[in-house]
Amino acid sequence: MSDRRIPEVHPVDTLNLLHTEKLIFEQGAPGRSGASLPPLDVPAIDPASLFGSMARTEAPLLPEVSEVEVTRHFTRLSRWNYAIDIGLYPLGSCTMKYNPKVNERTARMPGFAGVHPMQLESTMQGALELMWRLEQCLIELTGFQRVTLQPAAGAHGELCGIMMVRAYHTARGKSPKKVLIPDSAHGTNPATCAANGLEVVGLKTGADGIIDLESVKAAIAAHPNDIAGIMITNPSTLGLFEEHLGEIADLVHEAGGLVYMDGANFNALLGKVRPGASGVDVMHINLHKTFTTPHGGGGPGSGVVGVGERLVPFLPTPIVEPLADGGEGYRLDYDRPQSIGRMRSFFGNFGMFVRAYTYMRELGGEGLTKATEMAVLNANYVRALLSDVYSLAYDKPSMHEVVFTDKRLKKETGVQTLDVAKRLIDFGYHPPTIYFPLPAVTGGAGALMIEPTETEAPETLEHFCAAMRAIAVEAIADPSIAKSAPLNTAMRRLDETKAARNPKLRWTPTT
Amino acid sequence: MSDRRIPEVHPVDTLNLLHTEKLIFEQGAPGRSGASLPPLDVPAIDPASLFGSMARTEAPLLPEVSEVEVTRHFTRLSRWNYAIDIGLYPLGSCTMKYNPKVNERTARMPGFAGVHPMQLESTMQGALELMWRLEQCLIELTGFQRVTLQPAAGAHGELCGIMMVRAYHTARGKSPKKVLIPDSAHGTNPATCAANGLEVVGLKTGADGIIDLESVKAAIAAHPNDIAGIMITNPSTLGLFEEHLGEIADLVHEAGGLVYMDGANFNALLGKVRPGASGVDVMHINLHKTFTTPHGGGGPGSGVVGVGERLVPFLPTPIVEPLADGGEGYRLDYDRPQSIGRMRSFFGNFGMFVRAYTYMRELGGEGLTKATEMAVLNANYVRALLSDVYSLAYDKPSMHEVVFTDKRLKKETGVQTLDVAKRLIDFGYHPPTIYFPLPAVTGGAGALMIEPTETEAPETLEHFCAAMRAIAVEAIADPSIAKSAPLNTAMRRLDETKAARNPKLRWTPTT
Amino acid sequence: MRYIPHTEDDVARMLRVVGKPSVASLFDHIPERLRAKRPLDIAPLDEARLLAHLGELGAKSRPAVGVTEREGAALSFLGAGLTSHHVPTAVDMMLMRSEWYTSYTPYQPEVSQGTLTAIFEFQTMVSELYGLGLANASMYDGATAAAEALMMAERLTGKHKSLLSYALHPHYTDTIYTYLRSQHGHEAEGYAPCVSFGKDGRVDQGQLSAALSAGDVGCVVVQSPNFFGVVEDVAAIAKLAHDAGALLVVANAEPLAFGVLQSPGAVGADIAVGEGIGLAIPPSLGGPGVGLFAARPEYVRQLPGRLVGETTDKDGRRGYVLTLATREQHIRREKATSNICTNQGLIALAFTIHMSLLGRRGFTELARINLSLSEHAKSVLTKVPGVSLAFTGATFNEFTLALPRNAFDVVKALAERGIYAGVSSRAAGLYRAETPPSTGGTKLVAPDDRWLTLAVTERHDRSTIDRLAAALTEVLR
Amino acid sequence: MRYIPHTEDDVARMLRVVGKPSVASLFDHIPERLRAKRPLDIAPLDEARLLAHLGELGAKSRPAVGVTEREGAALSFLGAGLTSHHVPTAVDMMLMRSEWYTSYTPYQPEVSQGTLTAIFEFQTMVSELYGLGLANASMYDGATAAAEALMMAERLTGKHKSLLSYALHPHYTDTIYTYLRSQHGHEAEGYAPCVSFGKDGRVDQGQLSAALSAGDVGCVVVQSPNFFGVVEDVAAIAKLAHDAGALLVVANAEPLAFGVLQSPGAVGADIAVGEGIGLAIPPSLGGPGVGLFAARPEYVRQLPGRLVGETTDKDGRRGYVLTLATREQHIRREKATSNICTNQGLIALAFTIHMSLLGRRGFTELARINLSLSEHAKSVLTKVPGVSLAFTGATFNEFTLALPRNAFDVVKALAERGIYAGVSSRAAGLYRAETPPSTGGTKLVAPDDRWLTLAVTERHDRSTIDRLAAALTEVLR
Ligand SMILES: Cc1ncc(COP(=O)(O)O)c(C=O)c1O
Ligand SMILES: Cc1ncc(COP(=O)(O)O)c(C=O)c1O
Repeated sequence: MSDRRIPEVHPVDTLNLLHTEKLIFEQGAPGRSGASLPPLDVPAIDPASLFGSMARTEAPLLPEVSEVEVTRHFTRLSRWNYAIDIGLYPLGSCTMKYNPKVNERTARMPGFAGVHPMQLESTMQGALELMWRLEQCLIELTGFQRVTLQPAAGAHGELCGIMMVRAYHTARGKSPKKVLIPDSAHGTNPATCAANGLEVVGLKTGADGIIDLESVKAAIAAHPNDIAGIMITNPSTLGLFEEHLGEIADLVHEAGGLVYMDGANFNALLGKVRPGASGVDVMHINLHKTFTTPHGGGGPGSGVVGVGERLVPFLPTPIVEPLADGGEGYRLDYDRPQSIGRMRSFFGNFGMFVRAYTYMRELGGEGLTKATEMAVLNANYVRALLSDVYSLAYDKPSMHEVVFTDKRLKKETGVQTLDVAKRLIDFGYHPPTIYFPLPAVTGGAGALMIEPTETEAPETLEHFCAAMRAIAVEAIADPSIAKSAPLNTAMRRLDETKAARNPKLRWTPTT
Repeated sequence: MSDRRIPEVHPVDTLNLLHTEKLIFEQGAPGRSGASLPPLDVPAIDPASLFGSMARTEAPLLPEVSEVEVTRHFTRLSRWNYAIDIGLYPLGSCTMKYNPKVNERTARMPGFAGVHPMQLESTMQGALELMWRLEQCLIELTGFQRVTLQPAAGAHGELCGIMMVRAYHTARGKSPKKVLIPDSAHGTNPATCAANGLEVVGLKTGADGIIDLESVKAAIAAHPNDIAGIMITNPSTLGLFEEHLGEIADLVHEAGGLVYMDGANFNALLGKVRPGASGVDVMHINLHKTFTTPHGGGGPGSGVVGVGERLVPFLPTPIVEPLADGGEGYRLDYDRPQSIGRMRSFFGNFGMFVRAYTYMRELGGEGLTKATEMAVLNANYVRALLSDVYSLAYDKPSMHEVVFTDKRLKKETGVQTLDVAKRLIDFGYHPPTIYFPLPAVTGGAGALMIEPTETEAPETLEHFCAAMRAIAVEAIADPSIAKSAPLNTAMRRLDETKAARNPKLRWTPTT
Repeated sequence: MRYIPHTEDDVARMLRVVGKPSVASLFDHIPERLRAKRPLDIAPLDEARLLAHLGELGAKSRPAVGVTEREGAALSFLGAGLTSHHVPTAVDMMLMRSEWYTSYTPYQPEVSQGTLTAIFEFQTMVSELYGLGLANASMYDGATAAAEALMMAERLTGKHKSLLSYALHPHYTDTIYTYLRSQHGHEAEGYAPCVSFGKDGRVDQGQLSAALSAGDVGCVVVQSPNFFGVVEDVAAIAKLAHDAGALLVVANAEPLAFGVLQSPGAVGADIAVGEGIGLAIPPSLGGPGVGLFAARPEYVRQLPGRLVGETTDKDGRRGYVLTLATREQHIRREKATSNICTNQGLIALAFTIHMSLLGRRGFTELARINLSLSEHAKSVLTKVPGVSLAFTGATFNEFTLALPRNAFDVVKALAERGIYAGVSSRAAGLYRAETPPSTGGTKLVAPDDRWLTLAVTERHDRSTIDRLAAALTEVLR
Repeated sequence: MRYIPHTEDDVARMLRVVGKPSVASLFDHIPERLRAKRPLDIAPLDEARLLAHLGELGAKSRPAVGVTEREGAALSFLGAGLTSHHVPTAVDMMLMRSEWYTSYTPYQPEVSQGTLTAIFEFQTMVSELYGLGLANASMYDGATAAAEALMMAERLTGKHKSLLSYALHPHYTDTIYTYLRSQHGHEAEGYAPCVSFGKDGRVDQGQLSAALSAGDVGCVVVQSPNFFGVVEDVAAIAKLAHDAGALLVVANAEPLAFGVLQSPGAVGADIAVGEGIGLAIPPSLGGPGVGLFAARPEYVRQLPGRLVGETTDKDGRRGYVLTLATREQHIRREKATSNICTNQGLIALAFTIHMSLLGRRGFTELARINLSLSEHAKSVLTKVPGVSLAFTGATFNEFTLALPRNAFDVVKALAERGIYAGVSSRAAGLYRAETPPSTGGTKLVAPDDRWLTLAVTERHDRSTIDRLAAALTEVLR
């Protein structure tokens, strides 16, 4: 290559300051580095002298770039993302509420972020106290007996919860295998059962969108003495309150099973319903949904699990307890013979505990109740502003989210859910959750699951609904626009089929 | 207005996630607030009872929005900005080098950020020591006797420096009024003189771009016994080293004047030239240029001023001194009878001191010298890659920046500097400084003043030069493109004339 | 070097393109007599050791402001030109977005709408708070803003004499004199004599009208609330000034006061200047702050500093640009209204964000909280034996106590107990008993060395005020 | 409530549009028996008091990691599954950009290219470090990644028996057993007996081949460097496993080791899992971390977790999407390879940024620095009377000392001196002497209560190592 290098450049490679970005591996030059390492003040050891043939001979192909290039690369990449701080992010079932900035500050306090999990308990009292206090807040909110903080996300909480259900039955010398799960459930519910060696018995959503008592009765009757329990999401992923929860719990309990509630949608219930006092035996909560720990582009989350009396002995180890001798302070209790064991290393996603606790203590009981009230009001407001244009999946009162289908739109214009979603991007919005939950997508319909959360102002919802309406109107005039959307973005519709057909899952150098 | 509010929306109001943004005053709703205030645990006082008619009766028209709206507003606004962290920012004379992230961390350490300026000196020893150490580093770099940290920016440093020059003459019973200033000087130089009641004697740049000795001689001769000094920028804003500085200093000193060096371009000289040891009596340095304190969208900066022996008595008060009695520690010395006085409240832009000191200590002497070397290499590299297409303003070797004119381009295509600048935006770059310095814009030419700084990799410069070249090529084919640029941005060319003709300088509510 | 990307290969290749044999040769044209004679002697540190070194330096101070006292911060009642309020975390989190802090002056509006819009909002807020229709994009700080205001008034009135309130923050007074000396030489103080204050802590109106009577005064500068915390009767002063053909500049180091007080503009100020640091960022040893500058709109051509104005782009969309630059140094050079160039942009942004968060309602409520706590503190502290109020005038969140003995000694004793009790007006760098400013022939009340000025804000509550009272009682015993 | 925008007017208006008389009426359909019986009892705090409250809680712990010891951090040699490295400030500054932390799973690729591209880079790095062609978008942590690897191996081989190294981190072993119990009930441990280690601290190859001989083992799980810091002979173990028709899973809690050691993939591992927290963020009591998961590319259909793949958009531009989702729960439901959904995205990003900063050269150099300091520490510490190395096997930056007395007591004594000296393998939550895991009939070496495992990294230097040695000498005296 010549010394004088003038690459080809095109103005279209940048759209409004957004640059087409090479992978970090494709940048830089051999030998360049953004590291700042200390000088070695002891003799240097040659790895080969110690490890022989186990010594690495060629360094891994990591990038070779300066800090400047790294900062720019990730700053620029970040600008390709939509985010809550940019606008409404109405992803149903994900509770994309505003993440308070103060959370980020408390989580970074040296007395939290700097604590190593293997320190002596006496040197981590603040961390233990925070975990204890967080658990107390969660107990106050849920009505459970205890709450384990170990699970790393909702699905991990489900795993933990169902493991406790299994352990409970085993301890009683039983091994029922069936778990009732409605078809509206999130995919993690059945997958969790499978991971626990249990079998799913499907419950079909009733005509009104909620679980009907008769179908539960029938399922129980069909599997005598084999009901491990039920997994029930409340409010359901259709945004509806499972009004028969009490009776269902009675039925399942009578059949010897336990009631697992998927609490992913707990944001609809703060101060309104205490599941632990309503027949539920075990429930996970996503701290990254209801309690504002940031979603982080896909985690980390935290899937804490509350349990009623029956399941307390089976909680994972360790759990935090106040010092036994009445002294001030806390300890970790590992001595729990019936425990299901450890769900992971160390104690859970502690950084999320600090954030969730910060949030709860800022709002307090009244504020948390108001959060739920306004979340439900917002969902119903969106419903009121859109239900003349989009088809409501079910007519029951909405809780924290509302699910529409594209039935009418598709019939009238050929424009379907995916197109609406992509066209919303052109209006400056992240699309809602689409093609979920299953009961809403029967008969080839597409579902739009809209969860506005309480942190959105009415004007924002009005603007969003105006965009949704404009899309519907535009679809009648010219369906091709939505079908080729997004149009205002640097990246157009991506070919997902191609990605799966010939998977390219890492960068490889071209030589 | 109806309760059911559906605004008009247009997809064109957003371009690739960048939303057209209302002013914060135009958002929200009456009574809304993003404040988090403590409860009052003492009796509430009614202002009217204390202040009578001086009590405010109507609250100021501040925004009425939640934290969510504030965060989104400023996050979204920020995305309308170009910045160093997005790409090359070749603004000549501004030294837009990378701002190390570690600076931001040290400046926020509680032992720095939390210190109040009126604390007892005994309780702010760390801050005083940092100021002392920073001064020592600056002395090492510049060869001066002392450095005052008080001035808040370069222009403030100039003011301070020229005040000292005046005080020096006054102390010797003189009051010369003339300051020699070359036409390439930044506007702050003459403005500073005016603010000091001094008169500017212009020096015309020689044919080779640097100050020629004869013109200095002539100017001195023309104003016998009235030469207060000279203000000389080195390297000059043309990116050229003032090779006759030594002789010029001799001439000015002989004439009884003092030599002020504008050190805005000190990034070209680290480890290479110590002005304090080269005949310069006083010089300001922009910590926000050479020493990486962030430019902050237009400040805060810091314009520290170094002085040789002659001016030490006139330094502003206070200055930091080691404890007199040989004890460990530092004190503030206010007892300086010849001092020009205070330049501002408190001690200067301390937050910038922490950042600049952090930077200097990370690089160390060798690293700082390398910074200068690579800054100069980069400027010369850009020069080599562009001088066949753009006209070099002067042929002398370049230091930290290179100045081109649009002479050829304009003649051949009609496309001029402003168009090139705006078209660069379409290629993803912030334009260079344009139409400055004056010697380069004679005869209707437009100047492009390109300062790449040392933190740019050669590939980045190559990409930038490719864009510059593409613009020139495109201008020949179709000059109208550049003339209507930028084309790829959410905001097109703005009408500056209109803004000045009918100034609207604040928001006012529409009723 | 992680910030300098050049590898050896890069350098070699670039030199070939440039046509130079070595890096050193790029500097060949620097004459020998100007070259540095030895390499720089500054030791480098890797990031971890760098942080440790700075951390150790930081640990040598005891901050006035922190999250908790357990983290080492004192209980502080310091004000005196910088009253730190609790600035919500959302502000600093926003400042850390590099689009804000790694951009510069918005010369190119098409790629700077963020900064330009924010400045336009800032101008609007300053204009609102000070009740004057025009505000600029910021000055260095309150003191330089005051000096620039005085010079602007000189230009507007053509008169070179000003009057300064002796209850103006001494740093402001000093800065004004520094600026004036650069215009008028050592006789500067004669150009701006001080006017004393009365038992109520306010400007002595009798002295003031006497000093104004000759009609040679172009401008009167007062601070409200003043250095002692006392609220001036701005309306009355404005009348006196205006009647004598002078302009009134009101300085202010605590904009929050105007949540409960009439704005300077509403009661007659022609120019108002102030300091916003306490509502923007942590104290940071007093800098960077942000100088606020507002004036009557008709004075716009004489205004120092940058201005952002509204306009439209080619497609008719609303946008913002730097405007009226013909007042400024880069166009006007020696004819400019000021030499200011870089100002305090990022701190102005912090101020703007905080004002947005507080909002109309929160700002007023916060001001009331400050007022109420301060009044409560007055009543508690004046119960300490021997302690009384130094002045009878009304105050906002700062007030001055008369102690039974030297206030500086008391401050030292309380600092040892972890309490930064306030400021003695005779502390270093403030009022100098030996060298009072020019009196212009009038008598000045020398600030008493038993006066202690302290600020009480939302950072305090009943119990911290009680702690101060208890400690003060103990120290005075 | 600053996070809830609704004013009273807003609520009233919205209710009118919704057609409900009151907010309460939105909850009317909740049956009485399910309703909360009393309001929530949690007290609210304003931001300043909130920060003070959290700050006080934080101050009740003494961190292992901080900027300076003056700030209160101990001198820490803790490792044991989490060896904290100095993560440059640039990493956290980037994490604070809200486009990263306030977005979610990149379901909509057109507005998620930032996250998708970063994950693709992460996958590439994990693949490079572990020397296996395939890596996923992250798992919860190293322990759950190990459990998922074992289950993946079960699926691949169809065999339900595994062998675990007894030198595997006890948390990993415990987690594996928890997962296994959910499959196999209380007999789980029989499905995965442990294999002991020898005097060199490595897996006892004799025991291992004996246990493999029946041919019923689907997978062998070893850790390298192992819990005691010893580097396993992965190549030899791989050969034994493969010869017996088993897959080899290598767990690893310190990816930096592969700056100086052959990657697991290069010496025969089929699946490699690890923990990246120490190279990504501060220890944070051990979470959130990031589980690393790599495997041979041919196993892609059985891989748990998310994957990002390359594709093009409508205009042919390169872009990235979530792909092969048919392995996952939201498509496959009970047939999924795992139930994992939300993973550890932001920590994976931190890891990716740090690896980018270190780069090829820095990564290797950092590994060498760790190795050199650790070897130096060994030689210094074994000069302390009564102290020797517990094992003869080579180590990277963590090693195990045999002390002359109970290591836990020594740890406590040193903690009082501000030194977190390391971990006794008999500390709470680690090896339980009373309940050893299933031996599958073989003899396990019980970890000695005098063993102390410690990590020495670039955070240390000659002088801090000397300080540890001096304190240890004193305590053992
Ligand atoms: C209803 C429901 N259950 C469970 C989950 C799984 O939670 P996580 O992603 O935290 O594992 C989700 C996540 O979207 C969900 O919406
Ligand atoms: C040569 C020169 N001198 C002086 C200044 C003024 O510095 P500041 O903007 O910090 O006041 C500048 C700023 O751009 C400059 O380039």
